[in-house]
Amino acid sequence: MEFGWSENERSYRNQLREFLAAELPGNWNEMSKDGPGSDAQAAFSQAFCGKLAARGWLTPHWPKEYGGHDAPAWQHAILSEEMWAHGEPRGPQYMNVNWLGPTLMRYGSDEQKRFHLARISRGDVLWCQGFSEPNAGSDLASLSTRAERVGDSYAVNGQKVWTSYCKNAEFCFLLVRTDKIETRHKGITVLLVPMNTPGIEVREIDTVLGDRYFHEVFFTDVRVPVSARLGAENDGWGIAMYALQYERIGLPRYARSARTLELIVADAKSNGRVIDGAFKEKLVAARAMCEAARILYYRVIDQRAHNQPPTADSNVARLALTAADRAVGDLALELGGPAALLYGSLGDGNFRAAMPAGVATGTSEINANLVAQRWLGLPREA
Amino acid sequence: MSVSLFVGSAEEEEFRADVIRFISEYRGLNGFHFQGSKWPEVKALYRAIGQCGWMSIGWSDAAGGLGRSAVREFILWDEMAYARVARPPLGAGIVAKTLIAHGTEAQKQKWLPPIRAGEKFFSLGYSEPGAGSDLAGLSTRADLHGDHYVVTGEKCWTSYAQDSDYLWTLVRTGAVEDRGRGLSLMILDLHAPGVSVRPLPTIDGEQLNQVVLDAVEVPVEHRIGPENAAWRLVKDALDVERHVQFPPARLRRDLEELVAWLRKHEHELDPVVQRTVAALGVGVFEVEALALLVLESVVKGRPGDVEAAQNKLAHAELSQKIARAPFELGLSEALIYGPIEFLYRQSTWETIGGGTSEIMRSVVARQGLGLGGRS
Amino acid sequence: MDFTLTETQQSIVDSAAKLLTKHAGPKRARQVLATSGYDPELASALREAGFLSLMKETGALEAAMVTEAISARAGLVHFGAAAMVAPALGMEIDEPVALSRQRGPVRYGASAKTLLILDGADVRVRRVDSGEARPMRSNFGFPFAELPADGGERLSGAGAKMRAWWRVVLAVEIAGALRGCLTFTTDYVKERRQFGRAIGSFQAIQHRLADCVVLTEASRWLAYEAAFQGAPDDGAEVAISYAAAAARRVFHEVHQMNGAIGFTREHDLHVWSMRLQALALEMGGA
Amino acid sequence: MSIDFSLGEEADAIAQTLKRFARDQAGGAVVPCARFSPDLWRKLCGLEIFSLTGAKEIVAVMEALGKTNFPGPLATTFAAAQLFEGDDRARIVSGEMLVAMGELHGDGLFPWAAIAQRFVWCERDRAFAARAISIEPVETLGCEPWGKVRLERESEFRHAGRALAIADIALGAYLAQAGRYLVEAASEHAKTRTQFGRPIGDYQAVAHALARCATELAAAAALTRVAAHSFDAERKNCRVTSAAAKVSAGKAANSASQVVHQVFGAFGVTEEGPVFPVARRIRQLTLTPGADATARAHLLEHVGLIRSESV
Repeated sequence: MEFGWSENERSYRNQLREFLAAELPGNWNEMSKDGPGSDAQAAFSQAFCGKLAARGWLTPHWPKEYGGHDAPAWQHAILSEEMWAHGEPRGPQYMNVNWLGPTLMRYGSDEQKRFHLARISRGDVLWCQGFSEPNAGSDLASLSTRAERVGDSYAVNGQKVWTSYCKNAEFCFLLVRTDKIETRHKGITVLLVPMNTPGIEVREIDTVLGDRYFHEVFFTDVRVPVSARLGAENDGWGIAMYALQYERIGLPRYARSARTLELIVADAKSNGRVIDGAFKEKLVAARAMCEAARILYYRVIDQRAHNQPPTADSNVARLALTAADRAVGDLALELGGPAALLYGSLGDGNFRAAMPAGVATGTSEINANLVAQRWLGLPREA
Repeated sequence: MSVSLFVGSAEEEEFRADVIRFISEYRGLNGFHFQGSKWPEVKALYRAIGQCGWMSIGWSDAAGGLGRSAVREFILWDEMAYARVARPPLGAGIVAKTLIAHGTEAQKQKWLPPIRAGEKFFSLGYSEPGAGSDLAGLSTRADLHGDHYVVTGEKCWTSYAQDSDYLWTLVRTGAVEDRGRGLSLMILDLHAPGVSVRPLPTIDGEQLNQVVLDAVEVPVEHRIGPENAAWRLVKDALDVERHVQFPPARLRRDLEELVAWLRKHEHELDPVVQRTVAALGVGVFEVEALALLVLESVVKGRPGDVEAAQNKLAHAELSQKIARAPFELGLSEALIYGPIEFLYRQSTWETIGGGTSEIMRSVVARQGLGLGGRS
Repeated sequence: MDFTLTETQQSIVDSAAKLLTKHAGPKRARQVLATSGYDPELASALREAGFLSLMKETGALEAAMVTEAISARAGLVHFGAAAMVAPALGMEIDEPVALSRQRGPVRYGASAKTLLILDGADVRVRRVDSGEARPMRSNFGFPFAELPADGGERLSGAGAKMRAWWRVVLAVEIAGALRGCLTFTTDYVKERRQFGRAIGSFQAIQHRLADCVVLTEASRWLAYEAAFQGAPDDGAEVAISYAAAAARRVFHEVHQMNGAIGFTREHDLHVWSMRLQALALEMGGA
Repeated sequence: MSIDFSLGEEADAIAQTLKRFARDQAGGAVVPCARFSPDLWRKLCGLEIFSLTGAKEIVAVMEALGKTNFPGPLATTFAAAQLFEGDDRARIVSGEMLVAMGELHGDGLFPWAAIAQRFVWCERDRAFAARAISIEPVETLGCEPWGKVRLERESEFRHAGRALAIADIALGAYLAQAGRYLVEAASEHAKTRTQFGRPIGDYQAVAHALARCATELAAAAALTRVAAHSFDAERKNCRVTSAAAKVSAGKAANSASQVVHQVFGAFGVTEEGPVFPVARRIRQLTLTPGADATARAHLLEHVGLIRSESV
């Protein structure tokens, strides 16, 4: 056991920081405030990811054959950490890199791998994720968007909701039901659907989180060729779980939370607000929670670096991430004072973001269940 | 701060003044927290309360009481709690009121006079090792053999059993599967053969007890109400006693002691201390207001399960918040033996005893919000 | 970064576990607390096994691992003070060592031969003569005493270092006590049945215990990391701040989950839980 | 009867009227009014609620308005009706004139400053009539028309303490019911929304969290009513109980917002969904400049931590 960084890792981090310092525009804090779905950020991110890809920093941890460099897990962790610490300039593409790619590598046909992985590693494609439905949020196995086999294609009918970024997305990683609803998780299939297929309608949901954050997506007799199916029919559940494992451990959100803390302090100081002992203590406590999330996240990266299968440690890390998010959000509200009420202020943004913290991930409770059952060995709720 | 949020009628406030005068002779007794180790003094106090007629202040005239409203009972025990001298004894409350409502003439004549006089004392024998919060699951058996029951089983977490005369106990006379509908209520003589009381020392320096019942004979006339009909009786008894169970003035006193201690150690200007104390001050008002809602429901004879659960929940949690404040504030003086750290240890019990906070939340969720078919 | 134990670390952890099984545990802690509150037998066993010189010979991380293990087994020795704080200040001093910040009760004060006093930017090293300590009664799982805080040999400018290492030691000790509470409680909720099922199957219990896992694990790793990095001010502050908050929260949770048995002295929960408060408060709540 | 939390028949009748009014204005739903509407305000004033002087009646009004998330400087106007006299008062209660009231701190933020015609500058329990030298309107989270101002004091009001107490009681009543509305909405949602084959309200994590909120809100509502009784009876502790009631209701309502957001999940974050319009108004009403410090001073003096003014 040791907690140091190698010379390579340190220098990699420094290069990233230099790159970010050079590439992020002066108004980046302002621009990134409305979230990765906003038009302004989407346009910036597209160009930014291209530049990252050119340096081999978009998918460094991928195998060479798919456009990566076989970089070690820690390097990928450092990359993600730096990106989140700077407001995630990759925008929605973090999804591609973190879990779409690895899932395609594992389950994709040769043709799918050749086509999609190349585009992802070049950084010129946006994806969205079609999981949640109006009546199936955290309980994915009850989803009901249907796909009926008609000759060489599927006819898809149904509705997805809370879909992020899909206004700008080119493809959707879509979960559909290909068997009776009673089969629950045994009747689910994954389709890789081009978003410009006729019959798809996207409506933006007006949320408090920022522009283009959530959407409803309606599928009316959408024809998807069988060749766009990922894996076998009715094998979608295992694929989705594989993907979620990556998603669940993929996000060093603590780095963003820690950045928010710094912004809060700077903001309070510039507004002439006195940071007294009471707040100082809370600041340290909130920062400690970010650090806790970091070290637990490292523990998960370490397992990946040792090629160990994912364990409930990743759920532990996720709980810590959510706790840190919330602590920082609460503090932002408290420290902001009445000025936090000003539209577009840091406190206002944090209020909007903190309220649903833990919901956006949708799975806080599931994480807690898994920690209790897998980590502690407690019995499942009867 | 030592003024109750509740202001009664002129007569009620006069009564309060009488109570305060009465208590002045017992100040420093601290039988509220130390009923066990201070038993002789506490017993003498109860006798004196009995002589004032206050043990039976809320009982009907016919039962030998003063027939006063629940408001006076509340004032009496709230002031006792503020002065930390004593808690309301089980006998004068749940036992007597159940006997008055459901007992036979003979039962009333046997037990009411010594309870009223503060001479006979009862301990509550509900919980069992396998059934703490889940009373319907308890398993101590009572089998009828002619004119008496033979009771075998184990009661635990029993307060004051070491000093009491009787156990007011719930036993299973029906089938286990009948859950709450297979239980009977009886008065069991704690000095009868087959009873053994084993102390369980607790972290507040007092004790709870394990009461083992090994074929204890209980005369059939010691059963209260019909066989297997205890569930309703137990519930009714709670309804008429809930206004004195968690006197809010105890918390007012807790906070006053904390404030005095903080001043003594010169922490009063610390902004963190000030924020904490102000929040606790609001908490004391909140709990007093909730206690008054409970009192109102008792006085008006309205169902008050939700109010009672909310009151218990808030009372218990605030007692812990006050007790834990010096620790949250990082004041290491609080580690040394004394009244401040005592509250820390004592209040640990508050969210557990008398129905856990989880049970209380379930009551509020189920009955107040219509949520949760499960417990 | 590597969270896997090296061979050396594994053998240290194993031999510490073996020693502690023999010389520590809640039963032993109750015996010791009934007398002086300090366990000389455990102290000499640790000394003879060479654990006191771990910091110099192997590293601070390894010393921290042993400190955590002692705490998790409820040992009553001030190992962290002697094996981490003193060596960090470059001192070879007589055990037992106690740590003082000039005010407040001193843990193991009555048994200490040497007192390290944190005095602003400086440290003073003071011998404790017999009869100087005034034991103070406490219910928080350790022996406390009041000690004079005057005199002693002054180590100029060593204050920051002592503060940081003291914080790391406390964080590690809290992590150990948290583990003790968590293990005890997990076993209890698996066994205890209410409403016809193990209470550990209730979601409310599961979620709270899952939070305790997060608090316990993060406390430990943050403390280890700070130890490995040589107790940087920042890392030490984060470690103790997190651990102290965890201690307060976990106390509350585990007592609620254990119900009445946690309140009685018969069961062992209090052996660990009460200590959490003492440790969280030792430097004034960090 | 000496123990009585009811507000009296007159107050109950007022509450009924307001309920009807809100239903007519917004079809019975929570008024999803993002912005203050002068028109709606004048209609409300037309009910002559602001000429009420009894705290119990004011509580009845505010409880009804809190349940419907009704916008406007409600508590302020009740207080202003106590402060102003004569023609000014008549124009205020009739809705012709709007009052801005608050403490002034470094950043100059002042509630309702953007559209007010009269300014009341408070300092602890004193209140001054003030003239605005400059007003810069700002947009706020709760869509209230606040402003950054520079003020000049003109004259001091008498009996400001009672007016501020009424403002606190009114706000407490509003917030406790706004929170209660959220908890009830979330409970309904939890009964119908199923996950893993059962309603989410069956899960302890959901049921207990809502029960906790319900308890805190019940305490706040009860305390508000106690404070109102205490105000009407002109008891000495009325100032501190009113301050406590307001703090209690604010805290309970804010924590209810958080829990309810969790229960509604993604539904809770929609701009005009069932939660956010209420949550943000609660947040806005609890972040009035300086209000915390004043309440704290009263409480600390009351519990005896400090003698006076040293907070």
